[in-house]
Amino acid sequence: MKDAKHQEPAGKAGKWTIPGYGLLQGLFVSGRNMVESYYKKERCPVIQYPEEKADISPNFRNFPFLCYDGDRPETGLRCTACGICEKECPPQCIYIVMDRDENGKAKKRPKVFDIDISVCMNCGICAEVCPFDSIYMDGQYEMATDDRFEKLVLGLDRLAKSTDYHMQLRPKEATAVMEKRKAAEEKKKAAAAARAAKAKAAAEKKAKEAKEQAEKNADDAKGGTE
Amino acid sequence: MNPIAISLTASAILFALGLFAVLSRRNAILVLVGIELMLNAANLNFIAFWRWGGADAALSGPLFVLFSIAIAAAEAAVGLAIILMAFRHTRSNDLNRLDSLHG
Amino acid sequence: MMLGNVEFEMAWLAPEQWPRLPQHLVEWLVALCGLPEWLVSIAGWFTSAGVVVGVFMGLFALLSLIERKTLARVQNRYGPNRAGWFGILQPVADGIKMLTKEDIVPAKADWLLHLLGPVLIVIPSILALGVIPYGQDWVPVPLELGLVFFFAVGAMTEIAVFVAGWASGSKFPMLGAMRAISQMVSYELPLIISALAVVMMSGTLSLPEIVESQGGYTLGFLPQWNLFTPWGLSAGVVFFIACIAEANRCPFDLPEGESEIVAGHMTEYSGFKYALFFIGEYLGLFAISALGITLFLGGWQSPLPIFDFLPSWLWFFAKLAVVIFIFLWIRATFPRVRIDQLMRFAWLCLIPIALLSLPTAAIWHYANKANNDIVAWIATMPLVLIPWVVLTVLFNRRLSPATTRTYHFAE
Amino acid sequence: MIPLLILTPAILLAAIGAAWKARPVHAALLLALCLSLVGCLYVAMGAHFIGLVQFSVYVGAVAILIVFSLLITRPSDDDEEKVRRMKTGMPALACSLPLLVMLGFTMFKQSALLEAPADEPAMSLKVLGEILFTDYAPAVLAMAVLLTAVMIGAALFAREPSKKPEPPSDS
Amino acid sequence: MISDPLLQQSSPVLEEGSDDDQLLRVSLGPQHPSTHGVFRMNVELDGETVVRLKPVFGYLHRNHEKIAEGQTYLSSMPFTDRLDYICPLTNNWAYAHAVEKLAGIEVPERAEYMRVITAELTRLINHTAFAGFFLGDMGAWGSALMYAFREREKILDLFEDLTGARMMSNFMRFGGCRNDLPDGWLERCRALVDNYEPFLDEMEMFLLGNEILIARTQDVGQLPKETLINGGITGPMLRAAGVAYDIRKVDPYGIYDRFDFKMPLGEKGDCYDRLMIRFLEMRESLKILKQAIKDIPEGDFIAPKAKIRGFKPPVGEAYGRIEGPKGELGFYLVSDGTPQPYRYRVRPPSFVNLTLLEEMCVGLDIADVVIILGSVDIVLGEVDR
Repeated sequence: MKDAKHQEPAGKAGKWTIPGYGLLQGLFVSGRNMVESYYKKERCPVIQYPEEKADISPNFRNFPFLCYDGDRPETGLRCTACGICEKECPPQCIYIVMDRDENGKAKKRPKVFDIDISVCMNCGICAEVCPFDSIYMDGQYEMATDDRFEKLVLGLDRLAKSTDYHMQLRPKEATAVMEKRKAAEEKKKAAAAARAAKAKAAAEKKAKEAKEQAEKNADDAKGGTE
Repeated sequence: MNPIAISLTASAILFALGLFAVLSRRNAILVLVGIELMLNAANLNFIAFWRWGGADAALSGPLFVLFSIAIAAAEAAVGLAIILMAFRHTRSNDLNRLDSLHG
Repeated sequence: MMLGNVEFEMAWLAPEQWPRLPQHLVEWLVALCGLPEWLVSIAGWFTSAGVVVGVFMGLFALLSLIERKTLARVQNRYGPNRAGWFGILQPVADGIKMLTKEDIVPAKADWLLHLLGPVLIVIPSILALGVIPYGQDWVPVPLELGLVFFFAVGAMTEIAVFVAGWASGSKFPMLGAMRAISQMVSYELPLIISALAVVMMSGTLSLPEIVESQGGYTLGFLPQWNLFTPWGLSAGVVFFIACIAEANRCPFDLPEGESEIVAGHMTEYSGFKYALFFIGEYLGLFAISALGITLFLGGWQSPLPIFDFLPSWLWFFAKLAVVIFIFLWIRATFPRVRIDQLMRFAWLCLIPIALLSLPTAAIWHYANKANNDIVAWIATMPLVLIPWVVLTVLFNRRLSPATTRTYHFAE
Repeated sequence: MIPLLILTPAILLAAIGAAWKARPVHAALLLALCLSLVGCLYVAMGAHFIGLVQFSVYVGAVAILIVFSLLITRPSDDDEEKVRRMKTGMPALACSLPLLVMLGFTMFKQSALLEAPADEPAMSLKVLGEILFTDYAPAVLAMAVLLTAVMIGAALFAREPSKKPEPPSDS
Repeated sequence: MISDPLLQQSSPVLEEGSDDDQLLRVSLGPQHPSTHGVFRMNVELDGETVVRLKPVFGYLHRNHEKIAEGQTYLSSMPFTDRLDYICPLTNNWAYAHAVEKLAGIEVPERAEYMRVITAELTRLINHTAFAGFFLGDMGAWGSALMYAFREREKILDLFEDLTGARMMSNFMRFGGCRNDLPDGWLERCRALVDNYEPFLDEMEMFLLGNEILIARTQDVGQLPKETLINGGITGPMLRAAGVAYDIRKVDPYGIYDRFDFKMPLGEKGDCYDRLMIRFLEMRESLKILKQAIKDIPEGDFIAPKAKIRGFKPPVGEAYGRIEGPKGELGFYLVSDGTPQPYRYRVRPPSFVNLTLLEEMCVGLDIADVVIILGSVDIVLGEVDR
């Protein structure tokens, strides 16, 4: 580090000041602010909230919601109840119970998905870590209620929102996700087709083998009886 | 009873009360309170005599009171300053403790 | 027993007489009822006092709103604008809130003195308002000793602040009370001395006569107010600064310095007692500004002869509004001074300047007797300017203004 | 007459409190009340100027000074004061009661005092001022010198030994 | 003589000495208008002069460090926002910097520029708000604070657009930033930076020449350089005393070595210098911002290899420090190879700068204590963690 020092006066006026000059300067600034606040929006940037609302940035995030495809949240929910968000959530405000059938087999669907938004700190990590494009951050902020347990613990019914909602809220992100999912779907379809073809081939092969085996067995039996 | 007798009686009682306070109090500042009472008893007499004691074109009664008030103010200022000085030395304003000449 | 007999006069309806109209009407009505003369005059006194108290309580309510709005505007906000049209009902809402709050008396407090404190603060302010000449014909109590009465009554405020602070039985109020007492005692001196210059020049202690002595115009348009003379300028500036301190306004609001000692002597008060402090503070502000207007700004005199047709009391209140606005403006701008600076400022700066204004006034008086304005100005201006020169030198020596400190830059 | 009858008992009650109350601040405040009532009495007697001066000097300055020094010195507890009063109260009473009796005796012996009161003398401020600065001018001057000396002396007496450390010298 | 049992209990110093009966013991805080939150000072006053002062911390303790040791590395990121809640982005950066050092992650060029821009904007926010709070402590009726907040809101609007939140940004990631700059963001930022100089001029006109402010702040709260260095003081408070120590200069992190900026140094180190230094630093920040906005390249905003899920740094330890607006902000991390840090420690500038409070205050007035505390520029979220 070089110690190249040079001096620079901080103010603009001369060396000596008359006592009171600084006070008058202050009065001038505050007086100008007062007068200009009557006609310059910049000098009175107050937004009178319930009547007017500020423009919220489309990137604004508040509380999470769950995305579902199609019309019905019961069927279209993307969430597979994998629990990654539950694990990563810093304040641990997510609570998930996997849906299971009678045999105890996982259905890859949440039975309970609760987010306590009085604990949630809007960090967005759940949305970031979700591998299934299921959880996103909402932009709604007028959520004040008078009941901490009934109304601030959001269940599946209030968390689930359609992809249209997501599209409306954050078109850019939603489109990207849509395209990604579509691509993945197609890939999956292709993969499924390939797998089907493969399975078919395998089945054919198996059938063929079985046939051969049967023939062989028959031959053996034949030979045995001979 | 006429007014002058009333005010003189009041003034006498005020003076006696002041004396009582001066003698019985041990807090130096409260002794000053007693002194103020006594001074006021005297002032009250001056005004009463001026008011009911016959024509007094020279206004000597009120003027005396004026000077007396000024002196009382001076006395209070100096007295309290001395008490504060003593208090700084002894950490107390109990007159019984102020019995030695050196601090 | 003499019966009261008051005739109705059309002169009562002149704008100049409006503030006294209620008094006249009450006297007239009481006399109509055939009541004795002494009762008529008592009714008149009460109405007259009621008008003053009513006007200033109304102004208090208005000021509490205007202050918040002005401060808000300086700070680029709107201020209260929800209660009623432009927030006009905000004082009412505040009053309701204050009245319905719980009145808390701390356990260690001396309850009687705790109650007396706020009451004692309001009384002297109202009493002091009684002797001010608001208009040519509107002097509630035309006292010969008006000025002395004003200061004698004002002395009560100090005791009241002490009572409030001490009776709370807590530390911040105690500190606030100590600050308040030392501040008020120190600033009473420059206040009285600068008022003394005016008394010297007008030769009377009666406030209406002081106002009348400032009548007339130089060259036909320049009002002969005391402020526009050299001695009046220096005394007036000192009086204004001391006024701010006496009224405990920013930048001298140390007794209630909220960032240091919470709320000073008002810390342990709540509810209506707390509101009483505000009433007392604002009425005191009105009283002391009214006195300043009376002494230096020509009271109810109009600034230009062509405006003489407006009623005189209107001019008084216009001046009051301007002075109060300056108070607000200062409050919105300045930080608070420290206690030792406050005392030093009073004793080393204000009192010398105030004392200097007395000889200045004397010189002005004798020079003016010779009827020579120019000589008077030349003779007195040096005396007015000396303190500022000395102040400039001292200030620049003691403290380094923003412009003279040097800052280095390291790469 | 009526103000006199109302005010004198009040003055005496306040004075009793000032002389008797154990709590120093109460005593000082009662003194302020007593003195302001005396001021009111002066006004009622017709000495308006003196009354107002009494008010502003005693209430505005002396009482405040006393109260302020009480705050600074923070006096000992009330109990202590009470205990001591038993020791000092009786001698004090023994001194002040005879004085009171003596004063009363001399007063009522002067039968001239018990005659009808004179008319109210006029007191004009102008006359007061003129007398003050002509006949009493030496006294006024002496008073001015005294007060100046007192102001300077009290300021010197009460000056706090400077405690603020020098700002650290840093090169 | 001590009537408050809590006071007695929490500071044993108060009991010693018999002639201290006359001292007035006042507890400034935890509920007090000017302690910047829930800070408490047990002050002993002689009249109004401070004889002793004992700070009491911990009213806002949230167990940040221990919580972080039970969580994944990523999960601690949003908690760092809440340390110094005036400037969350520098906190993010300091933490990300430490983790990157621990795991040896390279940060792409564009992300570095984004970090510099956000950090310097944060410095503007902090110093502007400081001027407002400082004047508030001095008893000015909030005008300076409102002007400061008026400008701060504009920067917060930018942050909201960029990070999604006005204050709790949670923006940096290990190896970059969470998302790219939105469209048109740089233009808005440039406009803001250009409009900031006039605001600074106005503020300086409003404050710096004010005689009352000068009388209140000059020669108040100054300490010798050696004491400051021994006390570990960093940031504007140290530079105000004339010590050239700025981590951006002495231990350049990120890409700070590319920018042309200077380090303003004060003379005396009193409260006035501290205010002044912050104003000068804001001008330097504007210089950095102008260069960064001009030079920012296209590219990745996060290293392609950076892992969001299942991040496990190798075994080791690292101390990452940056020049936060309040001083040296450091994070010390020890990794045992698991997804959670083994040890997580914050070096908060507010806390360290506060340690010399008593030395600065003794012998001054109670009113000075308040402005000295203000001039240290603390945020209780960071002091108590």
